[in-house]
Amino acid sequence: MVQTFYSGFVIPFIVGTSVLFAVIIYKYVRWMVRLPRRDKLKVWHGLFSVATLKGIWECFTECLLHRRIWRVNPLLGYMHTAFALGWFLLIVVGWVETIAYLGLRFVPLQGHIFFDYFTQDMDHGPRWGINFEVVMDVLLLYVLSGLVLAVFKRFRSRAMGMKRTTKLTLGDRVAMTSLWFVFPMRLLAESFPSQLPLWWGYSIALGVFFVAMPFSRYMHIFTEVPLIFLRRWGITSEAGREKSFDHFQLEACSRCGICIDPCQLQRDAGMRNVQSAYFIRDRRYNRLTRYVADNCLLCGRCQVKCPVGLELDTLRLGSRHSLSGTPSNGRFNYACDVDRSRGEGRVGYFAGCMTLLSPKILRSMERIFTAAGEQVWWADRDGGVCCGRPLKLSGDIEAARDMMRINAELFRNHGITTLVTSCPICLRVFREDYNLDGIEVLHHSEYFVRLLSDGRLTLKPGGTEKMTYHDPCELGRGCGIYDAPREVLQTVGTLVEPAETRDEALCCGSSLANMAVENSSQVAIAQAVGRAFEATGAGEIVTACPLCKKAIARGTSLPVMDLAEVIEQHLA
Amino acid sequence: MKKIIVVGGGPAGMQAALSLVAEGLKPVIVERSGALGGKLRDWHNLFPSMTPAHEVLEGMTKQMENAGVEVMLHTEVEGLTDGGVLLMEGKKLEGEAVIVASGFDIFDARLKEEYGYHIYDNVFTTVDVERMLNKGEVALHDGSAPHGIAFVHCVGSRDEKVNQKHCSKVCCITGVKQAMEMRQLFPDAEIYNFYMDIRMFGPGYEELYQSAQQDFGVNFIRGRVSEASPTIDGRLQIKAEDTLVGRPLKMTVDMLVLIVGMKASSSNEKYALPLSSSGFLTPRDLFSGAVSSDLPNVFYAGTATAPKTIGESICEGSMAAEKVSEYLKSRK
Amino acid sequence: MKRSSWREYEKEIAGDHYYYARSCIRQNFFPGSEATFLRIMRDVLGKDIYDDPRHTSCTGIGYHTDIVPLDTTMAVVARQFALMTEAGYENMAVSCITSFGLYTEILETWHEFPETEARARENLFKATGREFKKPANIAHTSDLIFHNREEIERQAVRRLVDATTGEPLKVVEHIGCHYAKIFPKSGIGGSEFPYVLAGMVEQWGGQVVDYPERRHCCGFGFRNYLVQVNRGFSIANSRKKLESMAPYKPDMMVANCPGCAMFLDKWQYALAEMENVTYGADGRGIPVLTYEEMAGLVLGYDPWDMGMQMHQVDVEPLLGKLGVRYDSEAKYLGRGGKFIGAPKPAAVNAFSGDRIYRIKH
Amino acid sequence: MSAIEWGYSVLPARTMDLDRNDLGPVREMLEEMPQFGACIACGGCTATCTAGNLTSFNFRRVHTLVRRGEYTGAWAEMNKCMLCGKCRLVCPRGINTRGVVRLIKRKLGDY
Repeated sequence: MVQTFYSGFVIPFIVGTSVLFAVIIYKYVRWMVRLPRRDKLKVWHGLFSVATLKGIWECFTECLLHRRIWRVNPLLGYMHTAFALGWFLLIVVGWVETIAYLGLRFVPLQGHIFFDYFTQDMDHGPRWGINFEVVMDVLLLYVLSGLVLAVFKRFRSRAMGMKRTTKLTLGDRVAMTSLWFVFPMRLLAESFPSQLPLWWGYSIALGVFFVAMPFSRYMHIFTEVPLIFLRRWGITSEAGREKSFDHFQLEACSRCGICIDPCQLQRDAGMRNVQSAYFIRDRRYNRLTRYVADNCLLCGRCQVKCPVGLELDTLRLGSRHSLSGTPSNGRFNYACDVDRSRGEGRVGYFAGCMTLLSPKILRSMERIFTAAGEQVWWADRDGGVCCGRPLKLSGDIEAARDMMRINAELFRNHGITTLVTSCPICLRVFREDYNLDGIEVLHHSEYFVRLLSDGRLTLKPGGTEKMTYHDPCELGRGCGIYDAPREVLQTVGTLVEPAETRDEALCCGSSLANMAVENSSQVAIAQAVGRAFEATGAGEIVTACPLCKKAIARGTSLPVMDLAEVIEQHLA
Repeated sequence: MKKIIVVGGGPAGMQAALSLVAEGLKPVIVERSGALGGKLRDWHNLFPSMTPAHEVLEGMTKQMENAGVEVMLHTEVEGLTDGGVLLMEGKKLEGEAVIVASGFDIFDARLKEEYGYHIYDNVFTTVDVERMLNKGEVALHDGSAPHGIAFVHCVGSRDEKVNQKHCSKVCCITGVKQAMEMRQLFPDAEIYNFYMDIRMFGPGYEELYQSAQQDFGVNFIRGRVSEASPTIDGRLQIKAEDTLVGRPLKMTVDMLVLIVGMKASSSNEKYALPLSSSGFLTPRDLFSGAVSSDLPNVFYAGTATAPKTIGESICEGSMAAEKVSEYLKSRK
Repeated sequence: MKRSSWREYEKEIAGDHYYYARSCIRQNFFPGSEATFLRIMRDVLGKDIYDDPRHTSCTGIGYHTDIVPLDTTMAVVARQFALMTEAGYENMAVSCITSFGLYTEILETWHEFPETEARARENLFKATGREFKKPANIAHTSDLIFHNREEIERQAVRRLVDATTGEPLKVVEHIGCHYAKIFPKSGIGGSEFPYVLAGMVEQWGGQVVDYPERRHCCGFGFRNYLVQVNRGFSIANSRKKLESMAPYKPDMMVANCPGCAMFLDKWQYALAEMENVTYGADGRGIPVLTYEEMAGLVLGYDPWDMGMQMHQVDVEPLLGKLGVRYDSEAKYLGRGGKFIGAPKPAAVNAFSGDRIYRIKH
Repeated sequence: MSAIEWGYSVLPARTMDLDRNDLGPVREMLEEMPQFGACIACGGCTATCTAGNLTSFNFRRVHTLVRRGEYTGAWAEMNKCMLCGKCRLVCPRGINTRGVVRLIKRKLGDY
């Protein structure tokens, strides 16, 4: 037997393995070939750089150890590590074992996998001072302990710290069921090596798993590896279009379901089929609907938690563009010569549509500018052209770019050097998409910090009144601005933080990014957000986004104020 | 003990009598027709809760029986006298006080000739529809199911052309209610409501309106229908202006339902008490004296003074009884 | 249709002794109709009716186009009344719908605002030295025919039926707007269901077509037609009516208004030329008759004597259907057998060439 | 056609004929988005509209026309919308107005 390494039962395994590698190679080659030239160049440049080394390390920490999952949920982390590291070690140690017992010679794949069958007649005593049997058994037990958790999670996800777990596709079910059988069958077969039916069982379980794997969520096991390297080499997805690289992201998603719990549409509005895992699943299997693509707040809460680090928001924007994007056709030409600006100054202030609907913020900004002695050019005091981000978020990126050009030209025409905005939606698009060389773009919170540190603004210290701060998605997770508003608030009052804050902060629920959500869901989310803030014991909620302000006010009886209003109240 | 005369045995009159009994007084209801209940007897389900009208009516009649209220049916009041009311054939009925709860008349839709009521077969009024609903036979004249139904609001309301300046108050919600009932009966029909304003003043009314729009797919077009004309295939062409877009509109429907308003009861004139321009009895004032007349011993309840819902009418019945009791005590 | 409501709008119509007020348009376009009216009134009904050459236009066209001021109009109308008074009559029989509406409107105005009547009397007296009595009764001449429809039926030689099948003819009746839309009580049947023409049609055996745009204006509307750029609006309204009646395949139209009869007839030619569309069962137009012509045919008058050769849409197919004998050679022969000239053939002429048009049904 | 110079032409009817208008697309829209039918025509959306501030774009009027099957020009009008979202913030019926804009554009691109 050792000579041929053949028995009838290995056929399912051989077939499975062949299919698996054929499909994977076909997919990867196809995706790589279709990468745009720019991305291919990045691959060549990155291949022999330190990025590759970092990628190798990341593969170890993430693909095997699953460090990020551990951080989110240790039980889940253990489960994944048990599977990944355990199985990996089983394979590695298995190869070593083969060499230890058979010497350095060619052994076909099935020889390694079904080693115990083919070497039944051999003495399995320790070699090189290592009791391989015990080591392998321990590793197998380690994997099985992960399996127990996996089965448990499938039926009792809550006990695993997951309120919801993903719904499975057919491919998933086949792969998962076969996977569940792989290790118990191995245990049985290795325990009773002479029992051929057990080996058949083990081989079939493996074969079925391998055939199903590239068509199931288990594709992530392999795909995460190229993804890590491609990402390290600087390749990203794009909001404005779907790319070949997207496939690596889509198939690297294990549908672990970690994105489901943070989703407020799920936990407050009862939506069960729009979360990133489902979006990616639907897009991967070409059954993405507009409803799913559109029904996302793009708050970024799931993206922060994603153990694979997928660009979930960008992928969704790409899909929106494919589903709903329309050519620009110069449709905003009517706005080209619109200039309703007022005043003169090196500092420009862009209120944005939402602030124009919030006159209190406008008035506060005006008084703060006056107090600081700032000469301000009001870009859109009497209405103007929208910043373009809402249109971009809807997938209409070409038309949005037209609007951006119109505004950028307006800014340049008036010779400003600083552009202040009180709207994080505008801020983000100014920073990410506008070409505003020579103009510094500031959120009003950053601008206030500067005024305070320059001594141009002095504030009366506040009373003992506690206030809490809401991180707007576009400002916090979107632009990374967490500290500026807090710094300002701490000078005038006592700041208390809600349970979920900073990069875990809740979304107000009225995000412009969600094109499909109904009013009742927006209110439900706002109420949940309201409750979270009320639990802090604060007397008022401060935010730094006009839209968040309006949205949260629908869900709480506490006063909701913009940062500018708070400052104005404390002007010395 | 002298009697308290309640003119009219509709919801307001019945409740007035019940409340009088509760006050320890002895009411007598004088009812023109042969049964109690007034127009409530014709109604099917009551807005906005869709409570069956007969439930409300049966509840009240049962209480009336238990309380043993004296009722004079087929008796018409001809006017007020010093100590009571004048009946038919010069008979008098004595009472210490009179509650006028004589209700309203339904606007005669034939007066809006242009809508073709009683001219074209498939023009109905909301009253007809209630009766059809009660019989369980809502259909076109030939018994078939309508595919297009249009409701016309304000027929005999807010219309100086027919001397009905007032708003009849309950028609908007009636139109909404019946449109929803039609939707349930004819799921595939197109249903349109032509309105001048939608006045959803009551609890749950606006919600019902929104539900009609959103969940029942009823179309609301702002504009008064100007006329209905027959088409060659026996349907009805209606014309209106869609005032929200400022363009005239025409369409054909199978069934035209005229949402008829409340006309002041023609009997109101018999009391020789002040009447409003639309002919309703004028209460002493519209606030604390809403159920009082200019005479100390005459009180009003229900739609004798203005269009009201059934709930409001019943409420006024109680209020009038309380005022009677106060009046009697003040005399002692 | 279950309709009896017209009875709620009946009006007082004087029995005899009328002062006849002619119509500007009819005198020019349907002169035979007014002659036929006088013939019926005098010969058939034996009434006394005075046809006064001295009376003028009522100014209705000028009034409704805002050219003639109200005071002038009132003075002119006052003069007609003065002529009537001088002639010893007090019942007015008005041939024109617009005049009828105008007289009614002015009498109503004088009733509501007596100072306007005083001013009119003063103006008339200053200008002409005349004085007048207000008419005791004003009727449109179609009212008079309606009033005597039973008598006419008694003397009729034929009914409004297809002579070969005996089926009633389908007749579209069209009432001038100023007949009852201004004061519903001034018209028989009111404004919604005027019965003045329908009554004649039904009495004489025809069947009235109740089509959706029955009440719609013919489109003439003085300012709409008289200003050239507005004529597109005028013709669009006529088309709306024609489109609406077409599916009923009417055999004829009958109108009681000078403008309506003219435009419903002549626009059919214009529509054929502009849009290549003709109406009527055979695509040769729907003949438009005045009620006098309709009555005259029932009474057996010669169509050419009644001026029916003046129509744009040829009446011969209708005459054939009714079984009227006529001399086709005599169509364009005037008094004394003199040829009066014939129009060029057009699409709406029954015997025109071979042009094919889309026929609307 | 005739060679006659009339100096005018038959004016097209301004009447919206609901019998002739193709109501299929609007029915589909209402099915997909029932809240589209909940408008009470307050005009708040149009009053606050960023695009309407710069052009004649009238969201309320255009979508009411669409409800009646008058689709001509609706797509082009809706293209003026910047999707800024102010209308949704003021809508008393809580209608996803931006969704309506996109729905009309998607369904009526052919008109």
